[in-house]
Order: sequence, then C-alpha cells, then structure tokens
Amino acid sequence: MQYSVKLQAFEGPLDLLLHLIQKNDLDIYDIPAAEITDQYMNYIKTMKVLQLDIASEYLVMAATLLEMKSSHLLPRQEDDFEDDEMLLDEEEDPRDDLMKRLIEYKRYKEAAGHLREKEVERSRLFSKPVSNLSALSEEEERDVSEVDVTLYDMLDAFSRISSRKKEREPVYSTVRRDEYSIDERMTEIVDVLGKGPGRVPFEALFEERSRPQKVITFLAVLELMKSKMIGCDQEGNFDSIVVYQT
Amino acid sequence: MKTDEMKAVIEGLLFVSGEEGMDKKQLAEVLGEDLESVNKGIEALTADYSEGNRGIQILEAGGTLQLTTKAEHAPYFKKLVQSPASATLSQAALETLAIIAYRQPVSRVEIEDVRGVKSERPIRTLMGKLLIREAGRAEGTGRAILYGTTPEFLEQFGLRSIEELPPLPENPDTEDAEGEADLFFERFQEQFDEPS
Amino acid sequence: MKTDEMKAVIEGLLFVSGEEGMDKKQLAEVLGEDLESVNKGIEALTADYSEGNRGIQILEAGGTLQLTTKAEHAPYFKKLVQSPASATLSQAALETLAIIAYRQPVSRVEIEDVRGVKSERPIRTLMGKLLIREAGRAEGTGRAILYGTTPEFLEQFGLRSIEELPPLPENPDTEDAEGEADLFFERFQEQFDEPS
Repeated sequence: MQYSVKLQAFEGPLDLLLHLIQKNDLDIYDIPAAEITDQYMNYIKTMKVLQLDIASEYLVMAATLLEMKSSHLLPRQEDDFEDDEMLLDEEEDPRDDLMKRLIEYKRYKEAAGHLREKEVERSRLFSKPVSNLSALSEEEERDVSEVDVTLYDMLDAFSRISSRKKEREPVYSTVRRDEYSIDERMTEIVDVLGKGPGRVPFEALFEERSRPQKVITFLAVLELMKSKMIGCDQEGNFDSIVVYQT
Repeated sequence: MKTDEMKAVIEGLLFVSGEEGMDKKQLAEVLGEDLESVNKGIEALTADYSEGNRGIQILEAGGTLQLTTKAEHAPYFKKLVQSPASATLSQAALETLAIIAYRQPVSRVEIEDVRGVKSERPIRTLMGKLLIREAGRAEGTGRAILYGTTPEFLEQFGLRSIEELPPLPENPDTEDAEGEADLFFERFQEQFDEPS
Repeated sequence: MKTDEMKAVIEGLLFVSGEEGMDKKQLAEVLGEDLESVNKGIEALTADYSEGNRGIQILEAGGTLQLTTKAEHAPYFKKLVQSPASATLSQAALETLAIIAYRQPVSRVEIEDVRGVKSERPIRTLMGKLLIREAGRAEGTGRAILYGTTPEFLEQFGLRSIEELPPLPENPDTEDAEGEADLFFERFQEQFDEPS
C-alpha cells in the first residue's frame, strides 16, 4: 500500500534542520556535520518507513549533508598549506553556505509568526457594513453614467477570475479509497478516548496492528492533534506519552 | 461592569449592528447585565453624543437603538454617492459585477465560489451604486438572496438588454508544463528510493 | 469650513463608508477642501476618539481610514458578527507572504531559495486571496514574474503602509518551541526500531 500524504509537521528540509538544531541545542553558527547528518538521515528513514511522499527537496538536502559529512571526515588539508589557501578553503566550507541559508530562512519564519500575530490582532477589530445610500440618490436625478467603467473592464475582470480559479484548482489529484482510511481511524481514536477515562497511552493505539494500520494510526493522531481534537502529555523525558481528548 | 466601560461596549455594539440596531434587551443579553444598568450605560453614552461636534448620533425608534448620521450632513453623503472618486470600481467589485451580469440571478455563495474569496463587501458596493439589486430568493433551505443587474447597469454599459452582453471569453487553455515537472520529480524520487 | 465642523462631517462619512473606509483624497473631494485642512480635521477627530471611554476608533490601514471597534471588546462582537479577516493562512502561505512582503518585488525562484521548498502552491493561494499580485518582470533571461503585496494585504494585517511591517528579525535566537508532533515522531521511530 502506498500513501501519498505529505507530512505537514515540517515546512521543508530547512525547517527540519532548524528543528534538529534547536532540539539538540546545537550552535547554528557551528553545526557539527556528522551529528546533524545522522539525525537528518534518521528522519528521512522514518518518513520512508511511513511510506510518506518525501519531497525531492528533502533528498537533495540529504545529498548535500552526506557530502558535507564526508568532506569533514577527510583529514583536514589546510593545515599543511599557506594562509591564502586556508582562506580559500574556508570560503568553500559547505557548512558556511548551509548556515547562511538556515539563518536567512529562520528570519523569515519568525517574520511569518509576526505577521500571524498582526492578522489575529486585526481580526479582533470589527466594522459595520457600508450604509445603503440608495435612498439618497433616488431623490435626485440618478446619474450612474458617472461610473467610469466600460464593458471591457468587466470582461477583463471576468477572465482574471477564470485564470485565478484555474490556479486554485489542484494540478492533478488522485483520489483512492483505502481499505482503512485515516478518517475512520480518527473517529475510532476519538471514540476510544470518549468511552474510557479520556486518556490512553500512546503505545496502546498501535497494539496488534499491521504496519499499514500503524501508519494510518500515526497519521490519524497527527491529524487529530493538528485540528486540536486531542492533545498529549509526557511527564518527563522518556516517560510514556499519554493521549487525551481536548 | 462599570458604567464607563459599558458605555464603550454599547457604542461598539451599536456600531457593528449598523442599520439594524439593537434593542435594550439584546444589549443586556450580550453584555450579561441587567436592564437597569444597561439603561445607565445608554444614558451616559447619549450624554456623550450630545456634547461637542459629532457626525453621528444615537437614534431610538420603535424600541431599537441605532447610530445614524445627522440630517444636516446629508449633502455630503449625496456627494459621496456621486463623487468621481467612487466612480471607478475596484477589481473586486468589477469581478462580482461580471459574475452577476452573466449568471443572474445568482446567490452570494455562488459568487464566492467563483471568485474564491468573500464577496460581501463588493456586493454592498454594487448595491450602493445601484448597479445590482435583489432579484428574488433561491428555493430550498435558507432561501438565499439572489442578485441581478439593474436598468442603471444597462444604461451604464450602453446595453439595450442583458442579451446584448458580449459572449464570455473562453477559458484560455494554457496547458502548463506543471504536470510534466511533477512527473519528473516523481521519477527523480524513485531513483532515490531504489536500494543502492 | 471650520475644523470642528469638518471633524463632524468626516466622522459621518467614515461611519457611512463602514468597512470599506475612505482615503484622504476621497474625503478631500467630498468635503471640497484641500488635503491639508482635511488632515487637520482627521487629527482633531482622532484626538477626540482617544479621549474618554470610546467603543470605536479610527484605523488607518492600506491608505484607507475606517472606523472599527476596539480589540479589547472583541469577545462581545464575536457573539454578533463574523470577523472580517479570520486567520486562516497555512504556515507555508505565511512564510511565502513574509518573504514577499519584506523583499518585494521578488521572484518565485528567490522565494524557493529562501524556503528551500517549492512554493508554487502557496503563491497561488495568496494570489487567490488577493494578498499578493504580479509586480512586474525581472530583467534578464526568462523575465521571471515578480510578486508584491496588495492594499488588501495591508488591510487584512492592519498595516498603515508597507513601512509599518515589524522589522525583520536580525539575529534569530535558536530558542524555538516545536510542537508535539515531534514527540510522536520519535516514539513512532521507536515502534519500528523494535524488532516486531
């Protein structure tokens, strides 16, 4: 069985890398190549196990990281050379380029957060509808021919919508019915939580299930969390995770 | 709630409720206060509005309170309707007008479906400019308002009747290279997926 | 016209134009006054609104002035009306929008460079929501489409102008709380790592 579900948790390889750096308390200005590469590859492996549709960008980044790692494992040559050679070498440090990209991406990721706040702030302000002034103009000789718009403007407008509408439509879409759908599993999980004490160990959701079912369960849990229908608790590091209904 | 704060919230509530206004009972419900204190709030607000040079006032009619403009400023509102500044239509209004002209009678939901964005505002603008009007109600649940064009619309666009509208532009078929690109990436991925 | 009277008329005009608002030029035209005196009137009105307990305020966003309620009273209005702009943009769309807002005019390739992923879809979403638009073509080969933000963007995010965007974070700290999804991801990894 093949699932074409895009994992929404990360926005791309840069986002994933940022996350790994933060989680492991690494210095963004001095990333240990071997460590970050191993961690990254681990995620890619998991995505593969999940048979998730791994976007090509993740794979390109994987290749870059592997290259970076191997070049760092090689004996450092610059020690044997003159200063100018060192400079050159430093400029070509692939970590440098990655660091710059990560920092740049992080700036905009934070800016996106600020925009979200602005939008939420604005959404707390309400206004009133435009007043209906037609009564006022009906008293007068109505002179709508003042409106400076032609038929062509209207046709232009229409063709713009059509092209926009086209843009909104998915380029392609394959809908296939799975024998066991994420929706069904979501409902089941909510049911389980609703019947019992409202809290269930994470592992319990996976017991006695085939691999495809485990994958579906995992995705269902992610979906439920995304829609804030469930939450999870973990008392301390490595403790069992408890899933609860919100 | 203090009277001062209530006064402010009442002002906001009357403002958003616009031409419909609100009665005291509704106000009390939304505020979660009893009628007596709401009355105090209204009194305080009315006193505020009677001071200084204001452009809006509180009007109580048939048990409903609403904010309205003042009669002495009417000439300016007339000018607003006829103002050349409001002569051009926004892209949003034009799009909405096009959909209504070609699909009438049509509901707001249908318009929003085609445009992909909320369209309440352009509909109001067009109503205000007398280019569209309500043209009945849809059948079935909800009985949504249907919109159609006005005689003023025809006049404005120099049409004798709605049948004289030029045919709609066909969807310019731009088969993009999108599909191919995706195919390429899928292949690319397969390459990686193969055990190495 | 005296500033006091103008103040009142401006209040009435802003009230009538509601969520659509009016820009200073329109106000000047309807009032038949020059921009300078209109500015004085607006100032006087704004000063009035900042005094005492008011439930409405003047908001300047995207070049338009409009009357709105105050943020602190939002809970009362939520019961009555739908918010004009509920936050509905995906993280992908927001990131794309942030890059466009700060770097405009900017091409798709530049956006994808920063984000590290294909960004065609979020660009489409943003175009569909009228938050961005084409803003010319790049020089050189290909003449790529450049994107910029729209007045609707400013309005939806409550910004007076593009200069009012919060400054782009300079040195991002690495403190960042990621969601719970990762916790599951790790646990899940363990599930599979265990021999079954």
